[in-house]
Amino acid sequence: MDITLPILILAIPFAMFLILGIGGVKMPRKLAGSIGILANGALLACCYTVAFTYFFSGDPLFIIDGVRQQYQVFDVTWLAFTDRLVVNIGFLLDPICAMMLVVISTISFMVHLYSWGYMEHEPGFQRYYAFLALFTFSMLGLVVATNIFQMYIFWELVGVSSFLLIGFFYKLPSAVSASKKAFIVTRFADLFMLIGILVLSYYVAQTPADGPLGGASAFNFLMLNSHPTNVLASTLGATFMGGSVLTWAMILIFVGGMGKSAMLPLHIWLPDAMEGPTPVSALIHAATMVVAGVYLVARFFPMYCIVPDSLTFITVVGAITAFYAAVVACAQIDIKRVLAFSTISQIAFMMVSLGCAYDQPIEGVHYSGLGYMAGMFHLFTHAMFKALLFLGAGALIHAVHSNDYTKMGGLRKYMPITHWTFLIGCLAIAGIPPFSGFFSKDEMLTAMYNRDIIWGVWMTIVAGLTAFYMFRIYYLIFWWEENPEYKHDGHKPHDAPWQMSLPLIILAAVSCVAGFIPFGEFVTFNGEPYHIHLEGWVAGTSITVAVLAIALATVMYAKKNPLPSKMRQAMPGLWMAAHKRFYWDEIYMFVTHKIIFGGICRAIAWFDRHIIDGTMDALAAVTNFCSVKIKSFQSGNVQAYVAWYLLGALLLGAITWICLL
Amino acid sequence: MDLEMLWYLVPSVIMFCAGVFGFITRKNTIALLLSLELMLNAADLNFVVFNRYLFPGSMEGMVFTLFAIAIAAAETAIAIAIIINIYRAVGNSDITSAQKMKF
Amino acid sequence: MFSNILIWFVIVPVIMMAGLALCGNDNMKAIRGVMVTGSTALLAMAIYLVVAFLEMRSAGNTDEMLFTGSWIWYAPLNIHLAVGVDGISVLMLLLSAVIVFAGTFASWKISPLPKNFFLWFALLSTGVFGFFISIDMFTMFMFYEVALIPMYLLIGVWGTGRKEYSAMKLTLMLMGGSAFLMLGLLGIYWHSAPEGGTLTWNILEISHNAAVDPSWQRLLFCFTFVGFGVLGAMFPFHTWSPDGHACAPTAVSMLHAGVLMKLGGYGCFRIAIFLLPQAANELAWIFIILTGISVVYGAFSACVQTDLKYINAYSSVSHCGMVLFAILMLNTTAMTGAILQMLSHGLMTALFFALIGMIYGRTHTRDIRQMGGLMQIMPYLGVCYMIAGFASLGLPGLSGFVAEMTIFFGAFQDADLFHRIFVIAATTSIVITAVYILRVVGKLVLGPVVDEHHRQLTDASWWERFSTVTLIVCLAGIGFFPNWINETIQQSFEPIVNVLNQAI
Amino acid sequence: MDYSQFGAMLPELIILGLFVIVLCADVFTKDGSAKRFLTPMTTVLFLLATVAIWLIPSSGEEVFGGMYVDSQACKAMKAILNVGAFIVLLQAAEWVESDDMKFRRGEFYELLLATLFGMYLMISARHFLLFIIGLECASLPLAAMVAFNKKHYESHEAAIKYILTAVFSSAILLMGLSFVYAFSGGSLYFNDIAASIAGTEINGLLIAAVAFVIAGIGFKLSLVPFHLWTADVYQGAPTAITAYLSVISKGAAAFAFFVIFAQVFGSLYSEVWEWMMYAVIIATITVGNLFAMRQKNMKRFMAFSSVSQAGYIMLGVMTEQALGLGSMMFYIFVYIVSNLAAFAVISSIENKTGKVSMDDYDGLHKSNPRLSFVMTLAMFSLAGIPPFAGFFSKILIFTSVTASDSMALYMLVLVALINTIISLYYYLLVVKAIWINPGEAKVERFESNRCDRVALVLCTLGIVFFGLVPYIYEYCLDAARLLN
Repeated sequence: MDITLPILILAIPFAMFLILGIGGVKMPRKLAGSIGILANGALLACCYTVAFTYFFSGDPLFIIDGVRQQYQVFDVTWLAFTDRLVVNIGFLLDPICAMMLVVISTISFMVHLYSWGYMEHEPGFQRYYAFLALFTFSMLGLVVATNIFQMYIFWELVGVSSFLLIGFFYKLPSAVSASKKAFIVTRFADLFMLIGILVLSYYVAQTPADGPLGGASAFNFLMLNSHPTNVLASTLGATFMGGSVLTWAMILIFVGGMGKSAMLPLHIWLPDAMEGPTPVSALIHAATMVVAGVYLVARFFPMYCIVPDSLTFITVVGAITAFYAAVVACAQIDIKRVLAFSTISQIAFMMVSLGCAYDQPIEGVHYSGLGYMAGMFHLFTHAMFKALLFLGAGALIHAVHSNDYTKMGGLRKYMPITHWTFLIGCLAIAGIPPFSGFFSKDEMLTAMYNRDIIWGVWMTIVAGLTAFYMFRIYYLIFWWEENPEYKHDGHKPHDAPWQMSLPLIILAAVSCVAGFIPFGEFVTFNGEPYHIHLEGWVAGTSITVAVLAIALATVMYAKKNPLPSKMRQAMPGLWMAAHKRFYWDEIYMFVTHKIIFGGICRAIAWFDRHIIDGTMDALAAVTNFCSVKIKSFQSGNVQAYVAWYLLGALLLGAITWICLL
Repeated sequence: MDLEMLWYLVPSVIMFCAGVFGFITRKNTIALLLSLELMLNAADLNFVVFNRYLFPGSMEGMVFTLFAIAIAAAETAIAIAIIINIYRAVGNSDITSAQKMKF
Repeated sequence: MFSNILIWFVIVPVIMMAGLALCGNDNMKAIRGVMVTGSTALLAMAIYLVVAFLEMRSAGNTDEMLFTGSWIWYAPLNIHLAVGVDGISVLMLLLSAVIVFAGTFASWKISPLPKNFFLWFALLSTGVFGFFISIDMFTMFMFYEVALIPMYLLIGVWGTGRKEYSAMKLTLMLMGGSAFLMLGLLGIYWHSAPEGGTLTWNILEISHNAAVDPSWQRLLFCFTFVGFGVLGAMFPFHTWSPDGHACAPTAVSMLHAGVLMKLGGYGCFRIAIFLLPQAANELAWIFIILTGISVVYGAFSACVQTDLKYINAYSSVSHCGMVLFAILMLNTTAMTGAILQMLSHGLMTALFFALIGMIYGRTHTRDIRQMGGLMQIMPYLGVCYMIAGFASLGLPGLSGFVAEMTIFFGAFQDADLFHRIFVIAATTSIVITAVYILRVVGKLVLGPVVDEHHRQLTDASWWERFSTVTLIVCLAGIGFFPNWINETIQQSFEPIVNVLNQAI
Repeated sequence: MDYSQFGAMLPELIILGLFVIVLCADVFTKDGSAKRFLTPMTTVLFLLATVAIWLIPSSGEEVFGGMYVDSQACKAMKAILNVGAFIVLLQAAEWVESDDMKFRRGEFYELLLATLFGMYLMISARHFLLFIIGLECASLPLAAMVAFNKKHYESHEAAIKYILTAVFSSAILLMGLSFVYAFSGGSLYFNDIAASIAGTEINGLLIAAVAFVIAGIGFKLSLVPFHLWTADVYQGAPTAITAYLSVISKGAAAFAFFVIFAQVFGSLYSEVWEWMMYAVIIATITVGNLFAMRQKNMKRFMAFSSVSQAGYIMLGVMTEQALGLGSMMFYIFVYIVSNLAAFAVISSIENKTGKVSMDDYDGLHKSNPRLSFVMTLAMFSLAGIPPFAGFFSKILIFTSVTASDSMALYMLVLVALINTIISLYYYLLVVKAIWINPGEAKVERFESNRCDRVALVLCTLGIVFFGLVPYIYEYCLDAARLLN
């Protein structure tokens, strides 16, 4: 395959970053914006071409006997630690990668377009586009990674672009602290990932170059994924705290994914990340970056399968997070926070789905790899409708100048486009057919039921909660009671300009039809196509649960009524706890500020200044003290001088004499 | 060691010690000079005695003593001159008055 | 003698000093002219040297040292002026040249006594360059000390704050280190050849002779490692660094943290480890513990400082600790990482100190509590500060990442569990680094303007931009294309690691 | 008697001749303005003498039955001392030319030449009688010179302290020598004594003899604890004399010390005086440093600094080889130029302004940048900072000490090295006063006179080039190989 397009995919956004980042200050806004959007359009074209070539060209590089192949378009050495530890920068084309290329470029283009309208009056418009380009570059680099180390590199880069974009409104202290928090929490998670990579690569690099793993770089995905049993063999006998080292390594790597994908307990940064501009939230914190964890698990799927404990770990973490986030989402006031928790919950859904998948046939299960396909499918559909929801929220915020649903209400009359597109988004996430979310969620639930009924039931409940909280805010925004301020002329909300509405409409349309994509034809764990078919009873259950939840939300929130506040008063503790996100932030604050900062750092700083430095000063002080103490020897009295003189001579002799005896 | 030689050496040691004692305890610089002379003479005495008893064949010790005496005289002369200077400057010749510079 | 390019690295600064001596006391134009010409010449020479070196290597020249030359100096003691470079010293020379160049521009408006400042500055660079070109322990040590002493005056006269105390402390502690070092070198010299052989100061010859017997090696290793370790800010001998850096003028901080602290690390492997391999194998663990502590301890200390320079000084403790830590892992990859870290830290810290100097020059405070929102006032400096910060916390694309990763992956290859546990402990520093860097960036660069008077301040002037851009380009250059440097360094470590492996 | 033997004593004869010339010129001219010619005449003649001593080859003969040796090492040492003395003369010129000194110019030169003559004898002596004569000849006129500042009380106090301690020390030394004599087999020739001692069993008297000899010569070198006179005398004496005392007299004594201990007591090294010297050297370096730290008077400061430097010089004794002596001679030479550079600055400031306190040096660089520069170099050199000569002399003497595999010597060097940190501290205090301490200069701007400038230039050249150019060291080492 021609490498021009793959290189362009990475080069265009990076060049945009440099051009806009360095020259942006001197550029007029219009110019910067148009360059950004045009470049992104070109990028979109490239990505689509590559993805379509991959899926449809039938080139034997990509598909052999109906089995989709993984293909390294290029893989060049970037840094060689040792013969076996070689970091390459490359481009790995495979189903999930192609799918991600589509998702990223689409959403990115939508967001670029949308931001033209949304950010029009913000200072630093050019900088904003530069950062978006940087993010797009990093995210694309992440998904095309040929090896775990390349992934780690871009993993860090998406972290920093996320930091920059969250803190875009850098004059606001809240934005600054949110961006810091996001960066540090994810960095903390990345530390574990790094350790995981260290451990994994250590054992792989120990294998002989002519062994079963071959002499390829120990980081390489293809090599690792195609010989997971040999990797396991290389760690044979090495255990740590009861688990095999490979299990630990894979779990540690997953912890990195937990950080990026905001899994409990590393989720705390994502809600705060909503301080960033809303389109950014749509791009990074809903559609692309936060699914990096899911992507990571999918990428390393054969490796995770070889150590089933790690899959169980993923499932458990995902399940707990999904439920937790759904509950918290029910008690948030800020619409972006609701969406943020919804994102956490949905990503956790995908995690559980992946955790429930398996690459070997399982007895009694029709298709053991369903969870993988379903998770990816949901990733795809979720990206579309969650971006839609965020962009819709952006339009609302743009109109109302507040994130708070209490400042909204009855907006359906004023903002019809926003209303309808938002509704489509809500229906999609709630899992109502024929919207896209239904299909992907149904497949996921089927996979979970297949794995264990507990997961199925548990996640069905979460799905119900999802429908409830989404329609809760839907009603609170668009129905409930009209905000009296809208009557005043200047405050009358209205739909957003076309640059903003267009992406909404496009994404809504995609959300309507995406469910009908035969996703299993394209993306499966082993490349063999799988024909999706609906499991009737699962679909029935989930639709029923969703409809019931929507009905409940309708009853509670469609018209202004005292029911919600009564319920709130009935369970004040629970509501408060959920509203405060079960006090995770407070716990973190306590640990970081009181213990680490106040306890460890201050103690060390004090120790350094007073003990270590004090010792050095004390050396000087002692010298000085001696100097002062012995000054009386120099008494000025010549008789004393000669006394010392003689004494010295005698002492010299006497001591030597005694020593010789 | 020759017992007879010891008879001569003991006074030498006593002289030396007396000189040191005098030097350390006396106040007047002239007295200090006298003490120093005692010490020097003790050393001279040693030379003579050793020469006489240990190496009766040669004269080195004796000659050395002669030179030492001459040097002692020169030292005393210079010392006296300086003491006179001090006396002119401070009005007495006590060693205690020459303790301005210290530490 | 003068046909050897390496010698000119020492001669040029000396000529610069002579030129400065001829300038009028306050003739800024002439002084700047001399400095800019000189530092540009040095930079050009360094670049030429790198290119020439790589060409020679690619032409298949596999000698340990290239461009060697040796001229007898003190014949009775077999002291030579012996020069030669391998890939590591070439890069260190380049680093020094870059920083001297940037430092010249960063101290464009130094006052008072500009002439004297640059005189000592040039002397300092003489020492630094001389150290890196030497392969004779005696000259190496001499240049080492030449580089140390101008610090006293540079900090004492042109510094700020408790400059007298700090300058004295710095000088005395470093001299304390070099006292141990000197003894170590003497010991090596007197055991440098087998019974009856010719004693030598030449590092390569000593290494080939391998005549230092193990019982002496242990003692001498401790002496030399501690000696160099003091300059490498090894815990617990690091306390000169925060005070010293805090009080030093900009260019001096740059040069000191950027280059001088590298002398420590460089000496550690070039002398302590290369010449005393058995002891290095045996005793490395002691220093791994100390440097491991340095890494984490420095990072934690930096978290609660409020003075910008203190933050960077502690951060240097952490980063330089990493250098020594990696060197002690005694394998090619980790040691390569150490050199990368030296380069990276050199450039990055120089950038940091340059920026701090520029900010301090405007706001007259370095307390982060009294500043804020500088991005709104001086966006250029703000952006640079963030870039420096990112380099420091190991952002891919900048040099810090490459260095840290090479260290971690190299160090983790050690079969010994003790080592690997310490590596994992050291990796935590990347999070702590992120914490303190972002803390500063958040308070200083971002956020609201704290002091309204700062709004009148101006952004960077052209020489300041020039100085910072030079450094940033280098940082990004290493970050993007690390492999050629990596290979150059790895090649150079092969002889050292071979010696180590033979000595086990 | 073969009078041609005197031919071997050419350096002494030159100095003696000079002495006679100056004496005659002084005695046979009238008082008054006429004696102005004395200074230039002596200086020029002395310069010629110095050159002559450098140039004439040594015969390597032993004359007067071995009492006197005209070896290359002795000649080199004399030449080195002569250079120092010449610089001292240059520095002293202004003071000598002052009105106070109107009638005593000649005396100053005569006394100085006499002491130099004594030192030459000390250096070449291979017999204790000649050694004692040389020692006293070097020591007694100095007392008069210390007392030269008639109008200053301190000068007298310094002189009385000096003469009393000097006499006391010669008593001790004579006592020690008398003990040595008891073991000598009847001869006071160094070689004979050495041969005799080598066969003797070690006993208390012998140990006392060694201790007393160390004490006796230690007085001249101001080794601790025999140094207590040093500071007071240095402070009180005229600055030129202080300079002279601190370098020339010390250098000669150090050389003599080496010769005596290497030749006479060489066989007793490991049993008797190795450990004595450890104690003395460590004490000397440390105590000197500790006292110097606190000093404010520059001359007193230099006194303690020279005490500590003496300890470093003595390190050369700890190795019995030519390497040690060569390094020691080189050290002395470097020490001479460095110390005299400092004294040149001190004396020219004192002569112009009468200020000798370190506080008065605050901000000196503003008014007298050149003097400040030289002073800074001198301090760096004394502290052993490269690329100045002091660094080389220090490292070379350390190198020679560690030549043997003895761990104890390594530890001794370590102590000495650690002490260099303290010494660096106080040398930097001067640098700090000059460059860093705030405020206006307390010493007004002045032009040094021609002689001072020549002295300063000579010293600066020495400081800068003695280390960088290896020939001086090689010269010393080659000379040291020919001790007898």
